[in-house]
Amino acid sequence: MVELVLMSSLFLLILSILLTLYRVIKGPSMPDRVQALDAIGINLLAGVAIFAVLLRTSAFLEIILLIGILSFIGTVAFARFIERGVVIERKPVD
Amino acid sequence: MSWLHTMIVIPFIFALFVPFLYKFFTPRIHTGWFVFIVPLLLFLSLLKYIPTIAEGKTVYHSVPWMPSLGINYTTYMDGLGLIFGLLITGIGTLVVLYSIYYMSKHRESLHNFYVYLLLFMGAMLGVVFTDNVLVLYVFWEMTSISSFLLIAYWYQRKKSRYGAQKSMLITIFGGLAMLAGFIMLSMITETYNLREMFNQVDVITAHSLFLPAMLLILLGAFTKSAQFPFSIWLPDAMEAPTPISAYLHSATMVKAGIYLVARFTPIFGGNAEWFWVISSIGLITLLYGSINAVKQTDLKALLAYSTISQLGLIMCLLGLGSAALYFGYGDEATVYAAAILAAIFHLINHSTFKGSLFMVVGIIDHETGTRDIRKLGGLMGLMPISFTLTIIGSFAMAGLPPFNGFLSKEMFFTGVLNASQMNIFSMDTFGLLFPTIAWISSVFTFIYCMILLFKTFAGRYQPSKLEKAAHEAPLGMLISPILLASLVILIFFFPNVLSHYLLQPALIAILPIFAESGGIDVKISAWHGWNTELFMTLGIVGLGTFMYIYLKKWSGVYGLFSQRWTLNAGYDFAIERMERFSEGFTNQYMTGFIRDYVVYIFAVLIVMLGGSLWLFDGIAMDVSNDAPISLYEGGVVVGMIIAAITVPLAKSRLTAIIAVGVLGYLVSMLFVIFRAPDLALTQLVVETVTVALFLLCFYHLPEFRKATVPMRFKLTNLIISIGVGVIVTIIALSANSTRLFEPISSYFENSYDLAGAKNIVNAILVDFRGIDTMLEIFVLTIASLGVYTLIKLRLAGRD
Amino acid sequence: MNNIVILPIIIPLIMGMILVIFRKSIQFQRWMSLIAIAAVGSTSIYLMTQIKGHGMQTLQLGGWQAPFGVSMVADMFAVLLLATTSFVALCCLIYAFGSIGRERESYYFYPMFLFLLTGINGSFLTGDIFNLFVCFEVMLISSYVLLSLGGTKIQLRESIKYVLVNIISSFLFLLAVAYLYAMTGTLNLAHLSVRIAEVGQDGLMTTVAILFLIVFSLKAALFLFFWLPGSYSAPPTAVAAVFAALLTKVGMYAIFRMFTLVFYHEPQVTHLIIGILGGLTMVLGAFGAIAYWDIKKILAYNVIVGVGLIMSGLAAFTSTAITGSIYYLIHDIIIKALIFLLGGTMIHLTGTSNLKDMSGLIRTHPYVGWMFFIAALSLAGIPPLSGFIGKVLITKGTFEASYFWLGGIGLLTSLLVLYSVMKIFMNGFWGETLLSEDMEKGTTKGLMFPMGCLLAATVALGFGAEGIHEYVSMAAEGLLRPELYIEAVLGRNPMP
Amino acid sequence: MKKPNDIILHAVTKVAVPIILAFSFHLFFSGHHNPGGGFIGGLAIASALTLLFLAFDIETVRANIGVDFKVVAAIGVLLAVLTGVGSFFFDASFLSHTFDYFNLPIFGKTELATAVLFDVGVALAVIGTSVTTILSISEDR
Amino acid sequence: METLMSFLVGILFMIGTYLILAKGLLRIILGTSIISHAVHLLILTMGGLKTGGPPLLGLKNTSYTDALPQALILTAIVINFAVTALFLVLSYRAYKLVGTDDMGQMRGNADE
Amino acid sequence: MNVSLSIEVIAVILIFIGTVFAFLSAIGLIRLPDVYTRSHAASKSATLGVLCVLFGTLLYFWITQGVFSVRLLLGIFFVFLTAPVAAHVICRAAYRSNVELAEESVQDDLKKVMQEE
Repeated sequence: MVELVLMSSLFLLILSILLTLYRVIKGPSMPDRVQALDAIGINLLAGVAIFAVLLRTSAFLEIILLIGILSFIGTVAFARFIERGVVIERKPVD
Repeated sequence: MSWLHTMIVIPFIFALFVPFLYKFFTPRIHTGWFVFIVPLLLFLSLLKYIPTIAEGKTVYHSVPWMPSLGINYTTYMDGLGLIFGLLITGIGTLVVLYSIYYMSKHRESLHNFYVYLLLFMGAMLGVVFTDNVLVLYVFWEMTSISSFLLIAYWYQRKKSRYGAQKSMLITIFGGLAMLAGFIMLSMITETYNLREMFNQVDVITAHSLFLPAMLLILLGAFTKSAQFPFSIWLPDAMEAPTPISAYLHSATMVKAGIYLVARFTPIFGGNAEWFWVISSIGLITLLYGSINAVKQTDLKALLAYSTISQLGLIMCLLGLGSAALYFGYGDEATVYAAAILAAIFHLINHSTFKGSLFMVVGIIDHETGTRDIRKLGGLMGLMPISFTLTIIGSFAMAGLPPFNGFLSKEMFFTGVLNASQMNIFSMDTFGLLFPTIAWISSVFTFIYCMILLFKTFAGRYQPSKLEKAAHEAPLGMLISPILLASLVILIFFFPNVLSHYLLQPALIAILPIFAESGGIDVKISAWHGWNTELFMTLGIVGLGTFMYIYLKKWSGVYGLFSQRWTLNAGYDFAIERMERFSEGFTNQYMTGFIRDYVVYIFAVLIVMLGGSLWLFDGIAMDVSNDAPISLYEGGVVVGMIIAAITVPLAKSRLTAIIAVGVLGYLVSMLFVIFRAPDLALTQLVVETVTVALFLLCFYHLPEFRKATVPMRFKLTNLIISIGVGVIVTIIALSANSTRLFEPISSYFENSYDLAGAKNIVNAILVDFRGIDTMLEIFVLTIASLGVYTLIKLRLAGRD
Repeated sequence: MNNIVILPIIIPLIMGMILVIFRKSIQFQRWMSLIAIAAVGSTSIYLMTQIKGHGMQTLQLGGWQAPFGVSMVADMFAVLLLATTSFVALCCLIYAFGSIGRERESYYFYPMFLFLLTGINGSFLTGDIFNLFVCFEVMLISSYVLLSLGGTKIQLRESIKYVLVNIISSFLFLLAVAYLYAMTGTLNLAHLSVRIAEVGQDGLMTTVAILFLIVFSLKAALFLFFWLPGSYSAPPTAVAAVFAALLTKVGMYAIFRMFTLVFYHEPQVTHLIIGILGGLTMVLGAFGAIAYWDIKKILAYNVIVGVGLIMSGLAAFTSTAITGSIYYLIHDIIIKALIFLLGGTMIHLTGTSNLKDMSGLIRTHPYVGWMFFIAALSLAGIPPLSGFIGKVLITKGTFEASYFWLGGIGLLTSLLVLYSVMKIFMNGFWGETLLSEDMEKGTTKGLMFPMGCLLAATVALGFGAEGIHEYVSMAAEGLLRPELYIEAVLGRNPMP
Repeated sequence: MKKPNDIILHAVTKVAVPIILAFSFHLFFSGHHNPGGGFIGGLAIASALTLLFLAFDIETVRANIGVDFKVVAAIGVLLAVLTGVGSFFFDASFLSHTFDYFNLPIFGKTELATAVLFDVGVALAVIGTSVTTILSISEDR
Repeated sequence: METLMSFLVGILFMIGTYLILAKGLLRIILGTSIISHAVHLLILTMGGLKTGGPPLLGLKNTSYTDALPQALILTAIVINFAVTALFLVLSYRAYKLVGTDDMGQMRGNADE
Repeated sequence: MNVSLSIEVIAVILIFIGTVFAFLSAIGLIRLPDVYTRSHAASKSATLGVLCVLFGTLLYFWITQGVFSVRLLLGIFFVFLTAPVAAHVICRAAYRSNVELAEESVQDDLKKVMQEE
């Protein structure tokens, strides 16, 4: 029973990733896509957590935090790029 | 090292000192004087061998070179080798002497000249005195190379370079063919030694490689001896300084092919193919050379063609004489062996008279500044000694008494006449061809000899056309031709001395069946009575004189043959076409367009792997061991496919990179699903950093452009990519179905005991396969340094 | 266990890293890299004597028993190549001193050079298929950097192509490793050999073998050589020479290793394919060599021809042929470096690589000219220089295996090779002298010594082929008898 | 358009970076027994640095971290290799690792392995390379 | 699952190849990155999927998945990352210097 | 039914609720008209969903395996900390790169400020 619930929630998550993927493809604007990517990252994070429960193993718990960190960094980088065209800024040369 | 070895090596060693001698003594002493010692010394020491060889003994020594491979520096001297050795050193001495006067010590770079000359001399001695076929090949190629260098001695001239290249290409081509033949022989007999090969003639004859080996070796001989159709290099080789023409291109190097044929007669002789190929090629060359010689206007070119024709004559004789081996020892063999004797005899005679002729032509060139017979004439009174020498030389060449050419020409006729009566090798059908063609060629030979003599020395003196006022050459320059010319006469009067000491031993070397009898009993004499041969000679003189007188009337015939269809034009055309074709062909596929290269690679992949799967039945399909598929796994896979497809369809680069990012994240999800936490971690971080790098570089890269790709391209791309995908899948499925062994990885599950680590992957990474990790971070470091240098270091310019 | 075996890999690695840290002093960098390479050279010579006395030397890294850890195996074949590599690298390095230029020197040229050697040496020594991949990558990535070092237009343009092709080949390599792992469950070469010998080489295994062949062909420029002419004509002379001498050799080494140790059960398929590819390579390479008037291109296509010839030795797969191939391989490493250095010197002097724009160099540079002449002869296998004995043995081997066409192609292409290099000689060195000494773009100062060394080597190898015959035949024996290798790696009783 | 300020980002970064760093060290040290290890730990540290670069600009960060990351990378590789070379002195094969358990006063039973040294090398190399790469590219104009 | 994965790998390979054959540099790089994923997945698949728990001994599983392919993939990922980084920088430098990202125009026969 | 089992059930239910939230936010991502409105779905509901899932996981491991995972707690904290910031930077980037508002939008306060700059 527990397994079934977990499996179905996992499937639900994957489904929402697929749905979000639509936004990645469709756009229409770049921020949309980045946002979708961010959402996918978050969903993935949840997915890994559920999977860990499903397998009853704590082996994947590091991954959860790491996804959180990386998807944040990624999002910031993308946002920077969209906003300013440069990812890492340099001090303007006066 | 025996003396024989040393003799071969001496010229090479001396060559090393020549540049120094040149440097220290020029212009006080002509470098030639130092070099002169070498051939003289060698000649004298070779003379010492004559009695030994005449007794029927041979000299054999071996020094290990590559004993493990059976390649040894083995020297061997028999009658055949001795004759060649004497020619090489004897004429070499005279040529060096001649060159001292011919080559100016002020203007010419003598060190080059004498180094090449010595190299050639050593190489040529090596060719004739070695017993190991590979060593023979070594020296053989060295003669080609030194000839190449000598022809291009005046390397500023375009024609010199052209001639040098031509001779090199042709002779080295022949050399390579010969090498292939040698290798075949060595495969059959399992030795590289000629002596041992001679002992296995039966094995060789029975082997299936007999014919190819024979033809390949003959190719080598024919190219070197300028036999038809490889003769074209010889006239162009006349760009070399005249001493060289006299030495290499008439007396010695071109005779290497003759030597080779003679040397291999014991192995191949007595076979119809050998007989026919050699004698017919020789005959054709004889005819071709003599006919062509008549139309030449350059004296050296005329001599070159005459050399070709004379070489053909010798070759033909060797072919005819090889029939002796078919019969085995006996009377019939003796009859045909006379041809071989004639060949050797003519070989010597040719060297003497042709050498002197070349030297005289050199003198004429040197003193008048031209070799064009249209500008020359009337030199008789101005250069009386040269005139006399020319008479001797050209009469000998034309086969007139009292010169040695007469004797060998008569023997030649005897040979062809005997051959025409043979009843083997289908000679009964074609036999009559031989005397006929021989006779026709001799007529032409007579004509060009007369041209050489009279057009130069008779007629009107035209000083206006000459660069210098003609006068007789200095004595030093004349010594060599005078010596040779006197030999021409001496041999005519005492042929049997020569025969006894030199010709008979050589004959035995070529036809070992006569070893026991000590040669054949042929007394060479000028007078045989009124036989066919004499009538043939008389006919030649008659018709030849007639045709020479009316030369102007009929020489227009030559004009009928278009220049476009000559062998030379064919060669030029072939070289040019080869280069043009190669360029066109290579440019066709080497487009410089990376897509094409990738297409080739993948096409090869598809064809080879697909072909192999199909031909060798490599496809297997077995899903029984597969893990089950869960719904969410399917979902991830679908997501990945969607993300991947998005990439090529994306209109904007950012979309594409986001899709790749999604793909990367989903891959790490798969890693999680397949229980690989370390991988998932790594994949995530790497993916993020990669995406970050993409973004960093995007600032500099352009937005996707609407690609204007032709449909053909797209279709190819599609086919190739589908093919790759299919092949990869099929092999993956098959490999998955044929798991033949348990993986070794169960060992690693003891990692806690073995390496003190509970994380097996980590244990493998840092311990079991630590070097992989070490090198992996090494790669990473190199890459980052590379990135750094790429961005910081920017050199302008090309190199 | 013999830790000496690892030294050829880690000496240049450590030294390179030290040079990265101490970047400022160029003199220091020069001397240290010289010392490092010399040390590798002497190590390999020491290994040679060891192998001669005690058989193949192995090192199980980390002390792990053979199929589980990574094995380093020094057999005679590998060590011969190692020694030659060090020698040639040394010469190219000295050449680089005088020609590479200060900017490149201060931007990690010497470390990269050493890293390249690390990769090459690693590829020669490793006994593990995946480690071979890693070593390849070390070699490749340093070659990417060396190729693009300087960042000129042509360098960048050609680097991209080179990198892409090699990325593809790396992927295919991994693909092949994956398939092989699925089927055999092991990565150690000796263990692979045992396992495949046990079940035989079926169709699928042969297909995987062919995949490996394709992978290594891309590196060795065997038929899939399209990337080569461009990328070898882009970098500075010293780098191009090292590339020409060594990079393709590593691929060839891998082909030799795989197809004598692991996939030797179906020679009528795999080795015939190698032969056909080798023949095609020679023909296409020869066409390319005679097609152009650009020194760099002519020389680059000559590299390709050499690959074909060496591979035909493997295709014949007889003792004679393999011995010949090893001889020729050694010769090829030396002579390719030499001819590239000489060609580079010509370009350096005249400032152009177009033969039509140069002439008569021999008057001002007789030594360069004659060195080129001898090198050209050696390249074409003219006796008694070093290429000769290898060519004879390869030809003989192909004849023995009844591949007459292959031997024939080999001989004919060597004529075309001669034609192509003589074209350079006759047009570049002969003819009217165009440039007087002070009009030249560069000098030969400091460049003659390394070239002289290489020339001496090719001459010495020609005359003294007997001197290394013992080693070469031992190497050939090692290749022809896989059981020797297996025993050295796995011990007397190889586990299943 | 005026240059926008990044107050929110800066504030969060200041909190996040220590977390990431702590987590990175955790990943690094747990690597021997749990997922993680030198490579991932190093990359995570590098990503923390990257976040710093993202949120602030290069010069600001550079002023606070005055290390030549190329040298860091080189030292990392050297460390890893020299760990392997160390085994020469114990007459063991190259890259032989050893481990033992010690009873240290505070930590209790602790495993000390040379493999950790190797891992430190890996981590240093990874940090050095990734930061070098990112900085090189972004410094290019 | 292995079968499904094989197909996935094939499809990824196909798409990657298609991208590599394009003219633009960026597409080529993206193609290599897709293929790299495919290759890594293939190695994992070829090691056998899901035959046990994660290869961590601390978790007291009875059986473990094959850890060796995972280690190989890890190495491969890192190496691929290094190469990709270099390739990216190389291509943008080339773009800046040559002035085009169209490989069709980077033939380099004309200007030499 | 003992305590641990019931908490396990609670954990699982939490997880399920979390996924439902995540799914809803995915639908929101698709259905909502522009990037600004979608950011609500992406940040708020998705974050809530994830937090539910993580909290459930935390509970689960705590109860069944006796592992109180600091990593998870840290993860929850981190997501809680960064998700809004991420949404913020994206929206700002969107606005500054002139992504149009949906047609239905009624107010754009920033426009004035931006124009002043």
